[in-house]
Amino acid sequence: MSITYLEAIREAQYEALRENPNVFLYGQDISTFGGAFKATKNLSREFPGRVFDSPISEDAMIGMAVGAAVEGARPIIEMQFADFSSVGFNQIINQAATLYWRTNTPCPITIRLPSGGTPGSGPFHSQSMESIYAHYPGLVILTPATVEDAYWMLLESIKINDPVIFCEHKFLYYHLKAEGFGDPMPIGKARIARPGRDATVVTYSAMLHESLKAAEELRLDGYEVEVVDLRSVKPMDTDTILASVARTGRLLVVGEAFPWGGVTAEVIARVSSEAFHLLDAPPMRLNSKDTPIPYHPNLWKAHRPTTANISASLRQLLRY
Amino acid sequence: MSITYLEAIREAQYEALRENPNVFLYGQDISTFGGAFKATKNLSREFPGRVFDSPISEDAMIGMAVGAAVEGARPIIEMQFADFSSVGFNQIINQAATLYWRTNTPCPITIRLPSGGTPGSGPFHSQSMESIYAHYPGLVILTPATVEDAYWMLLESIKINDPVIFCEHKFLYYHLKAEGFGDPMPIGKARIARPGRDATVVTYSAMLHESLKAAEELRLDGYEVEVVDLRSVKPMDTDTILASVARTGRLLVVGEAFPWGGVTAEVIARVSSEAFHLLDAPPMRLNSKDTPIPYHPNLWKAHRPTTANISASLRQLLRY
Amino acid sequence: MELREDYLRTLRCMILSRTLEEKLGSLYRAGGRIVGGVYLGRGQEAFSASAGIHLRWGKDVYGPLIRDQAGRIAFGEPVLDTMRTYLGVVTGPMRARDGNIHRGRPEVGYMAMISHLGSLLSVVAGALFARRLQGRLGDTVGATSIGDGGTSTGAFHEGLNMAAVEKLPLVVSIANNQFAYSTPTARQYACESLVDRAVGYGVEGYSVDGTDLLACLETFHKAFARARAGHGPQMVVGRLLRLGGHGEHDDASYVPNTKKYEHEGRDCLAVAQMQAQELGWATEAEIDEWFKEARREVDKAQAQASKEPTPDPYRENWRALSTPGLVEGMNE
Amino acid sequence: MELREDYLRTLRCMILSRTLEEKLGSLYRAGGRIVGGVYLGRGQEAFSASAGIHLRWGKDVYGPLIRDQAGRIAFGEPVLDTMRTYLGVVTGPMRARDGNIHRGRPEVGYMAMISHLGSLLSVVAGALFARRLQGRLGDTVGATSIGDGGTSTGAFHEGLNMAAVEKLPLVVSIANNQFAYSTPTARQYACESLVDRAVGYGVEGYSVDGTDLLACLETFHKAFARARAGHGPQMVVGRLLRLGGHGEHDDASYVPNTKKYEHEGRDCLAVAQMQAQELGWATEAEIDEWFKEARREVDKAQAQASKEPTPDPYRENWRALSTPGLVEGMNE
Ligand SMILES: Cc1ncc(C[n+]2csc(CCOP(=O)(O)OP(=O)(O)O)c2C)c(N)n1
Ligand SMILES: Cc1ncc(C[n+]2csc(CCOP(=O)(O)OP(=O)(O)O)c2C)c(N)n1
Ligand SMILES: [Mg+2]
Ligand SMILES: [Mg+2]
Repeated sequence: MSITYLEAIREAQYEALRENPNVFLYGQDISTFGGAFKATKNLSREFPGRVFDSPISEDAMIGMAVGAAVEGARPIIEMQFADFSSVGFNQIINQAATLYWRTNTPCPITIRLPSGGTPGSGPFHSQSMESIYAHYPGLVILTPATVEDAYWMLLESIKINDPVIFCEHKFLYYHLKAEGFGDPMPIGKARIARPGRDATVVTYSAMLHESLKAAEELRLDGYEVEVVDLRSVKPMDTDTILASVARTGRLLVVGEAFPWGGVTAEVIARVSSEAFHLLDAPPMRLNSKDTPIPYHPNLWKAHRPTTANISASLRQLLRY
Repeated sequence: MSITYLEAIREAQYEALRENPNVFLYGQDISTFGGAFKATKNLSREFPGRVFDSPISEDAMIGMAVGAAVEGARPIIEMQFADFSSVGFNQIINQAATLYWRTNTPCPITIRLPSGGTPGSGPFHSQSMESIYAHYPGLVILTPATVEDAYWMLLESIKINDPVIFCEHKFLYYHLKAEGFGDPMPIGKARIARPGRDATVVTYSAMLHESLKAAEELRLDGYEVEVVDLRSVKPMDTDTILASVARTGRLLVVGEAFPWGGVTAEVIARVSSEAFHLLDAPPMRLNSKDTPIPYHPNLWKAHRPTTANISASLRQLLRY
Repeated sequence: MELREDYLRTLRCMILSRTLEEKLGSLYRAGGRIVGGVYLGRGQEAFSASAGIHLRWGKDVYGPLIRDQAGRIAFGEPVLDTMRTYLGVVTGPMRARDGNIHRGRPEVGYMAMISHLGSLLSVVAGALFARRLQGRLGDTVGATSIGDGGTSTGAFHEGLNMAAVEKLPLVVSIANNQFAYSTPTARQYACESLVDRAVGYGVEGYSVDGTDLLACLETFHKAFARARAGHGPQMVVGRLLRLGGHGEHDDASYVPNTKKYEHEGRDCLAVAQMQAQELGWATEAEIDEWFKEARREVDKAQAQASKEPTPDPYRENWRALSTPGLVEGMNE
Repeated sequence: MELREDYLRTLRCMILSRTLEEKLGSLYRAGGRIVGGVYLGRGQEAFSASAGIHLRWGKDVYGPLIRDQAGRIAFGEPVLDTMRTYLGVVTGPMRARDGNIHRGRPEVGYMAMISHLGSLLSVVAGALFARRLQGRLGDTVGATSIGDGGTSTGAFHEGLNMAAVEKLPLVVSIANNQFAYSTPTARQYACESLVDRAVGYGVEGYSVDGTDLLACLETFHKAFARARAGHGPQMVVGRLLRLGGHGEHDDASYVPNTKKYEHEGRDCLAVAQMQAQELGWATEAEIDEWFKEARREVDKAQAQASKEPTPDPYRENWRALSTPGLVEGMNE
């Protein structure tokens, strides 16, 4: 049985609905229609009265989830695209993220953000917002890169008593397949996706796969590149990153978000300040370019990091 | 004549209104009332029909500024507090920031964000959002720390043909005084606020003053700490930072925003990757704590970086 | 007669609220003791308390806003909670982390507003939504309020529209006190009356003289009954005037001294005292006694809260997440 | 007679729009040539073009949305601009950076929508505001549109309210096509008709059968005249049905095959052709000729655009700011 990343997300929601009567789903077109990407396909039929089509009101969608969570429900909110969470931004960072700290009342909500670029999607259907949300206290930011993580981490998100921003990557929805869900790994732990000894690539989400391909390319040149999949960008598993850098002495951080600040800067700042002496070469980072995300595939391919420029960066890093 | 930071902001707006009939001001309570902080005091009287009280509609305020800018106007939008820009977030990052890139039509708007913490202001009237906006392509993010910069940089903002996020610090409004505006410095250039040779502190906005005090403290111990005032966090003047680190070999970055990502991580990432060999010690950073900003002054003082912990960090850095 | 009882209960809440707020105002002006700003509901007590009195602490859901001290008291919030919050002691519901008008106890259905106007409406709606989903809505009702200025927010629109689509038992008070900080309503909306918005949301609308306690009580009585009976959200617009500055730092010099606000500018508490006497429901002496009791209660709360500890940063856990295992060890 | 002329001009725009969109649909289904998604305005041409025809290219301000191909043509946008955008060639107004329905030319008052629904309204309002400030408003008018779904956004509410407060000459079309993607209006709003919202904003409201070109023209004629005459924003609600999927990838299988949508489901273009003949304003032969001309125009634009270059990442300047000195040299 081969399962896609997208199906894993559906299955996790199925399982959550089955396990816990307090779970409900709220989002645009997610009921009968099954969602713009079909991540909730059939769920409204399988769980009548638990899956709701919302008005186009991202602010109110998050606000209502917070209110519901206060009452013991465990809402899963689907944003149709991560990009539209910008209009629910205030409720996420100021209402949901502060509730527990302010009032001692936990806020168990899961916000699914279909994230990242795909060809032809353009500036408003391609964004990666993990770095924005991670800046704020009170949120957990998950960025699954595999079918297994998509399943287990989503299931776990719904159990966490805090607001979770679940950044699922649209590019992986149909492309990525696995034979099953395997075993869960704890949230907050990074994973050595590929062991190596010559350099470490720290990455997450869709860029994991580009990085793995680059590592494979470099194997042909005789290099063993270790690839660390962050899995969650907040909390970030600094220990695993440092342990890898301790082995390799070289660090490249790859992310699909915009270049200023964000995950890649955070990883480099941690490694540089906490394990400076482990570095044999200056740490490097690779992000998308500092413009909106282009609609035309020719431009889009050049805007985000690719296997080719990850490889090139690695060669540069290894030459140092 | 002694002028406060707040008066400088008023004077810059006065001057802009005087110089250019296309400048207008739009914001809550900024007309007759002169604004919650009096940053627009008397301007509605001095420039009738050019200063408007807006409805409580941050999203529409930014949208209208973009439309006005398209027509050649140069709006200055006052957010009553930076924190409320979260409800105008989408129009800032997706409408204003992408306009030029998408359509080749410049978007000269200035958004004033009264930023940063003051005692007793709590989680929603104290935020520093420069790191959030700097993540997005298409915006210029200014963070003046002095009376002179408050004046000249605001005046310059209004002339820039791109959207400017002007982060003015509320803690400096009344505290900070100068005898005049001095001479302008170009936007995008950092400033050596205090020369030194033993360590570099890179900082901006209100933290400049805490850092200068810390540097002064360390002078008593015989250390000469160089303090770099970023002035603008995007663009960030990497050259000046690197030149300073080249002189001192040691780097501490201090910011008032939340710890994950943001300005301090960005500075460290740049220095570590571009000038690794210049560093004699691991770079350090100091931010506020990873919780919402507390309302009680006892907690607030412990939440943000202070002279005391900047000094302590510097001592640690110098001991390395 | 039931109305008489409600009336007197509400009047006593108004008296307590006014007394408490006068204390807070004078503590603020004296300086040094109050932490943060002081934003009072003077002139809005009749309207606010008339909503609050219809709510049951621990059963219904309430999301009050800036000027709802009277409603909070009517809902059942102890004066001590207020005092503790304003004095910034750790025993208050917000533990000195957040302040004053932001206080609440979500675990008992008492929502704690954030500053961003309009954003609480959907939260209250969500609580009701969850209860219905869990099959325990029963005769629960929710209530929240907003000012004339807050109606211009997108959050208010989205929240009310969503509540209407979900047909939730929600009463939304709009306290039209003619100003949003310094901004007069002419710069806030262009309709004749904010109650004209009800039909566009498909909710039932009421307009009431917010200075008249009897009218307020009767109107809210209808609105709450309709909400509980399953007729969806109810919008009650009160015409009144903010009798004071936006906050105690503000002298409201921008409020023109015109005839325009003559009626709205009546003090609802004075009006209610007279009304109660005219109706023969209370004597002047009784009312005096209630004021005295209120003062005793406020003084007691102040005395108690004043003895309690302010927060100690070294004892704070500085954790924004409820799951300890997910907290990052940064800056530690 | 003037109406006849307007009618025929509008009808020809509808024919051109339909022809163009059919081409885009078939190119999309053929695969490989169209970049991005295809979202069509089939069934909405009468309503959309009736607004567009009242606008003057280069003089008025227009902020069209997803289903306004017909309005764009009526406003004066060349078919070639559309074709170039859909084919992703650099000669198009968006230079292949942004796509399809997002296209615009702000420098001539033709605003380029972002995806976030509702957020364009305040932009159009701002353009009018600036012109008034600069003393060059004259008889300029602005127009924008939204769907039934988009009315639930906070941005729409804030924008319309602000436009009403500023009393701007703005016509807002609400194309109520019964669905927002798959979501029926019952999950979007609870009022009887969206036109019931007009009074709450203090704007003038109209409701019109969006399948009837004559009715649409007459209604918009009134609305634009009122806007130009200084009566502030006008809201025109059109009752119609989206005749197709949300996008060309969507088979709209969720639209129930009920009598409910019988009237709204009429094809406005077919209705208009019959109407034109009944009124004696056009013969079948003339209409046939207009279709042929439209096809020639579309084919010509396609042929031209097809020859033009797609973007080259190495020739892109990758700059998001117009001020070169403020661009960071990152990743270079
Ligand atoms: C979204 C948002 N923008 C700005 C503010 C700042 N602010 C606080 S109270 C206020 C005025 C509120 O007026 P109104 O809603 O009429 O309530 P009132 O104070 O009159 O009771 C403003 C602008 C805010 N709290 N939220
Ligand atoms: C703020 C926001 N949320 C979600 C979306 C995704 N989205 C695009 S079109 C659409 C449906 C729009 O429905 P409606 O406004 O009725 O217009 P129609 O497509 O029917 O013309 C949705 C939900 C969006 N564009 N903007
Ligand atoms: Mg008010
Ligand atoms: Mg629709």
